[in-house]
Amino acid sequence: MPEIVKLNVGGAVNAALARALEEMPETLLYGEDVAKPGGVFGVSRGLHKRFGDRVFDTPISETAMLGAAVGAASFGRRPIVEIMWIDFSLVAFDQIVNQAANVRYVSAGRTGAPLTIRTQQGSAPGSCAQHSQNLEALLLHVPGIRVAMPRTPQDSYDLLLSAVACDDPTVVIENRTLYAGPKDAVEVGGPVRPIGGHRQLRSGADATVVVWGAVTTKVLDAVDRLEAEGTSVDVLEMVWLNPFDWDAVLDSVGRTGRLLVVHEAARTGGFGAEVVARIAESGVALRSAPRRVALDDSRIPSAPQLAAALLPQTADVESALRSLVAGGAE
Amino acid sequence: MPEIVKLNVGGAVNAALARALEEMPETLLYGEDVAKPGGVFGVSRGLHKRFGDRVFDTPISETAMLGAAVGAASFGRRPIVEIMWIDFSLVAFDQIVNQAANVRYVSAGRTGAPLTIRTQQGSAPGSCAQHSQNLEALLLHVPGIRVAMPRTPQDSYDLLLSAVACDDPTVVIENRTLYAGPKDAVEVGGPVRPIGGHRQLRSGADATVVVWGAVTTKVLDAVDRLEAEGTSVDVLEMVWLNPFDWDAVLDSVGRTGRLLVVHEAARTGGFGAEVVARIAESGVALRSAPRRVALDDSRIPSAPQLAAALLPQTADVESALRSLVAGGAE
Amino acid sequence: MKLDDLLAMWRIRALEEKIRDLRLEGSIVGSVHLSNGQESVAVAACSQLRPVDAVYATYRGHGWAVARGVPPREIFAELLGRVTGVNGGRGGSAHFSAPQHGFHGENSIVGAGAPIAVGAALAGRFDGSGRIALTVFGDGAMNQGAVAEAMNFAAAFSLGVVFVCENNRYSELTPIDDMVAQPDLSRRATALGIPAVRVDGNDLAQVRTATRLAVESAAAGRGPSFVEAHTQRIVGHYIGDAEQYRPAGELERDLELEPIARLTRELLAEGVPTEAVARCEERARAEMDAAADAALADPLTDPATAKDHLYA
Amino acid sequence: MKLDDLLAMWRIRALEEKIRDLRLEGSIVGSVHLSNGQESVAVAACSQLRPVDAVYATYRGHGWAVARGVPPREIFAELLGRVTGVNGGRGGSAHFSAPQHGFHGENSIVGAGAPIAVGAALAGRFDGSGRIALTVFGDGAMNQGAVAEAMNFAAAFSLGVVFVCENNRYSELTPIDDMVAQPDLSRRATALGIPAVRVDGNDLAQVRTATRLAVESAAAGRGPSFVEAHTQRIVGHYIGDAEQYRPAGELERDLELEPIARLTRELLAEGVPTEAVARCEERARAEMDAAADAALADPLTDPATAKDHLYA
Ligand SMILES: Cc1ncc(C[n+]2csc(CCOP(=O)(O)OP(=O)(O)O)c2C)c(N)n1
Ligand SMILES: Cc1ncc(C[n+]2csc(CCOP(=O)(O)OP(=O)(O)O)c2C)c(N)n1
Ligand SMILES: [Mg+2]
Ligand SMILES: [Mg+2]
Repeated sequence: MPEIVKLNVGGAVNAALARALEEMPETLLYGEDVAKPGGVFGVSRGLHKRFGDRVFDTPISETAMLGAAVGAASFGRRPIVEIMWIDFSLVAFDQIVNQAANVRYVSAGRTGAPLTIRTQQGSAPGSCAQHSQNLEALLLHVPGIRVAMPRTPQDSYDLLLSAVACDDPTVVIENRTLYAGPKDAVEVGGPVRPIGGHRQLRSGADATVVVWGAVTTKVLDAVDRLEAEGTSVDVLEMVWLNPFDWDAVLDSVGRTGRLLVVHEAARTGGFGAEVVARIAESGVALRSAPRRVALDDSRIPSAPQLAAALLPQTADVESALRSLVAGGAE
Repeated sequence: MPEIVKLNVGGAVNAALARALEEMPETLLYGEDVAKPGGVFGVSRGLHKRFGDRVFDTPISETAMLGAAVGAASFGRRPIVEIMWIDFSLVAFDQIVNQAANVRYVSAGRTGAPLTIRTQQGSAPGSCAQHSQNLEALLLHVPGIRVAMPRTPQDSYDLLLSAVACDDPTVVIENRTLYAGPKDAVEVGGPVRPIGGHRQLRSGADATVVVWGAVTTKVLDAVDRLEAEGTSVDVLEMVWLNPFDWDAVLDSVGRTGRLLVVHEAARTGGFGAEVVARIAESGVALRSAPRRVALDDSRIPSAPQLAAALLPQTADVESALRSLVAGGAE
Repeated sequence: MKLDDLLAMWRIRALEEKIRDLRLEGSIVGSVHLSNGQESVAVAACSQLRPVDAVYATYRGHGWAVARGVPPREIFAELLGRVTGVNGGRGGSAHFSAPQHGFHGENSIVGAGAPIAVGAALAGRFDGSGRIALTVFGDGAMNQGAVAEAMNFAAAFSLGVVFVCENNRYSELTPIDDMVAQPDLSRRATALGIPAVRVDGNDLAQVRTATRLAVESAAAGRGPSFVEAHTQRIVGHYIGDAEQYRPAGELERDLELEPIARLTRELLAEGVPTEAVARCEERARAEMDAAADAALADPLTDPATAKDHLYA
Repeated sequence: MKLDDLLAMWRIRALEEKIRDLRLEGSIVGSVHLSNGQESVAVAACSQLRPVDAVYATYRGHGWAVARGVPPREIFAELLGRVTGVNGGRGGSAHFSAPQHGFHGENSIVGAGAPIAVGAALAGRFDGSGRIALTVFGDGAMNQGAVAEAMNFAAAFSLGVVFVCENNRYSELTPIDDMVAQPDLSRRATALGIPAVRVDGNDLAQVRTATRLAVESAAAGRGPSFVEAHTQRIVGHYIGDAEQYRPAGELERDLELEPIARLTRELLAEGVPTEAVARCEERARAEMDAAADAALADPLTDPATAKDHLYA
């Protein structure tokens, strides 16, 4: 039976992992430092004690970790693998793109790879260029891979469970700056929802903002400033990027006639381009040209003042919204 | 002094490699089977005999191959590394994204990684899912990496030399189905051009087609059919994807008011989305909604009749162009 | 018994040669990698596996599929893009699988099958099946990081994996000895704490014994083993390979060493009647001709199904 | 001489402790990995290198940078995001480089520096510089495929690379012995045909000798060598590490073993005056305080430059 508990994002992930391990005996949880140490972010604390061998630490061998997940999954296990930083997945990208993504399709459905990759991404003050990237767009160009990006404690709990229950290889991209955030009331123990959908965070008539990831809070700050001035904005947080809730975006833009997409990943080739492209292709009437706010195509410097100059800030979102709304205001 | 010789694509690549090795003593050429065997596609034939140790075969160790290129390049060598299939780059993607792309930026310009990766991609009848992908979009989302995609013998010669001369890490993506194609007159020995630019293959007023890669020939077939009916189309082949000639595309669409982007890579998250997005953001007046023709998001099956059903065909381009031109025809 | 071995090897050889013919005549398209000359390793190793066990091979995996019991007709059909193919033509020559026969797939990324096999063994530890996994790869694959990672991973957790390295002296067109400083590849396994042996891959008995011990120790929970089987491919790396890399006389020597010639000599020396020996080849070829004809008569997979099964 | 060693090690220790203070007070932000307890390896190994040689380290590379002669002020400035930092703050604690000092960079991807070092040696073969490359990584990095590939690549082509494995018994928070079946990591190098030794990393002389021989053989064109240096980190993996993974009494033992305590004991036992010994620490701390103060007084790098140098 569902109950409400106070959890921060880290706690919510921990609760979801515990529930998956409890309710699905076929789950396995492993990764570097996840078991005895409980994870470098403490997110899997206590799970090795509680679930024993099904939760284990691994060598620093991402290719072996992910390959083992593909093999175990095709034999009915449900591996949940932690890749500590999404940047590290690049040493093992073959196992995601050439292996996991192909199992079901190439075998014509005779077998599959129901594995879950838990990872986290994004910039944080002082992180170096090899620990700061937002790489969801790479995965979203790989047919066969599901991608979720939770932000709140509730979504961190719900989406992870949906991912584990999903029969496709699914990457859940968290954000390390959120793990230790404020606790919030989280409904745990409720029904595990199917994958997909979005979050309507604000409702408005003047513009649509499509956003995902930690930068969403900056978007809300900017939107609230405009609200105060009487500009009302539809804010859609796309917690699932594959499947992507295209209908919701089309419907919203159809109503507002204005689109801004915001993500922390690099602008060029980012998934924001796909969102803008689909809207343009849909032929929906726009009151002003769509816009994107994203990382100003660059590597990410470690010094906070340098990174801040490149990453999307509240002020960038605010001014983009202002020009967007000014456009076609007549 | 420039001269004209008859070469197919494979011969043109071979000539460019020979010239680079001849004129730039700092170049190295290596990869699996490239030296003594002359390459699995015969493209580097004769170069080991002629240039000795600077051309060598390597173990099947893409990570070591690319890492070695990063290190050698930062010490003034100009490594030209062959990654036999772009699909294989995924076992070593870290060395491209986290290593090569960061050298110059993170060192604040004190050092760089002037290396060239020669690879080839695309579907060919019977190729399996792990040997058929078009992955340029992954590289185009990585700030710091240059990307070229030659198709004709002349461009295969010119772009490779421009890439080797370029001081940024550059990936030249060829296509194995073109190596043994018909010979054509190629100007060799001419000045090495800077990177960038596009090819205007057709000029017209009714629509703009932006395309890259081997599928360009299908686009030309489709366009020629429409030309016969009096529809004139601007065809821009983007032989350089980074840097991308945005001005040329904006200028053309500004004149035609209609845009079709065609690539063999998967539609969702493909670089076609970036092209459509930039046009939409530019606010240029469009007579009908932009369109894309691309791989119908899927893995690639080996059986030719199955792959053909998913990959962009001449007929797909033709019908897309017809609806594009019909749209806003009034 | 020995005649059964000969028949089993001829089945693979006949399948491969039929595939070559179909490829050369254009019925099969794309790149095809044959295992001619290496049949003994697949036959002997698979003879030691149980149905529950999982085999992971490479693009050079047709013989391993046959040795696992995948019906030849379904293999031909796969390469011919027929609906009766094990994957309806989606895998093709280099990437097909038939899990229902314990053949968990070829892999066209060098080394990538090894970590996946480790996962099959990992599952076996938890699902009570007693499954162990066998993964076969070539000499060149030993230089791919994935194989090193997979071997250590299996060793660290004593997972039931049998690593079989078919050392046919070449990685595509390049001699393995030019790509390593220590030609004894089995030492890499030993260094990771994995019991390793080097055997004459042309000797069915040696491969059987090595595999049996490896399977026993895996099944007993004692962890992985490594078998380096020295063999030779007596055809090109792929159909169309000009094989210019072969030193003069090598192929001739290899044709003496290869397991079918070798076993044939043995049997005749032991006084087995020529007809009995010859019948193995005839029977195998007849079977494969029939299987290929049946596959050719099967319908092509309907393109309308090309998008199915991308997601669950 | 021994006093010089003590001073050299104290310089690293004092730098690291100053960095820790700056991190704890918030002047430095982000994740920081200190090398306290491992100073002897960097000091002894770098003492055998020539200016032309190239060092590739990891995120735990501050000490190697100091040992290579990178000015401490430029290191502090780097971690503080100052314009005077070796990379103007772009690299930060875990990813800075100073090629002009033969320090070709830290790397924050485990194992990724090894193949790059191989490339530096490859360049050395062609540019007539006689350069050899030294790459240092941890015990845990031995399980990353990149390191296995790099070692074989260097061995196959006898490239002048010195592979130094700082075995500090832990990979982040996990004991290496739990992640391997064969705890002698040097065997992996031997298996690839690379001469390998295991030394007491706390013994400067042992590390010096091993490195000298490795550098000589690399410079002589005899190819790579491998040195496994047993050491210990006497602080957390990163600043903030609760270190719950340490068995009781381990840290106390390590504090006895660590090279500064050890050399201090030796010197005093040899009758070197306490003041002379103490002066090494005082002098090092004074230098680092001054360097840090200077760096703190330097201007922050101008955000307007944040986009520079993405491309040539
Ligand atoms: C990661 C990767 N790199 C390169 C290739 C291209 N390739 C296919 S087979 C092969 C040679 C493999 O040699 P070996 O492992 O000895 O197997 P064999 O072909 O001899 O059976 C290569 C380099 C690939 N498929 N995957
Ligand atoms: C490819 C990759 N995987 C994981 C990590 C996260 N990580 C950073 S340090 C580290 C432990 C490395 O241990 P070791 O090699 O022994 O070096 P040490 O930290 O002990 O010096 C890990 C797992 C990483 N940076 N890169
Ligand atoms: Mg081989
Ligand atoms: Mg360590």
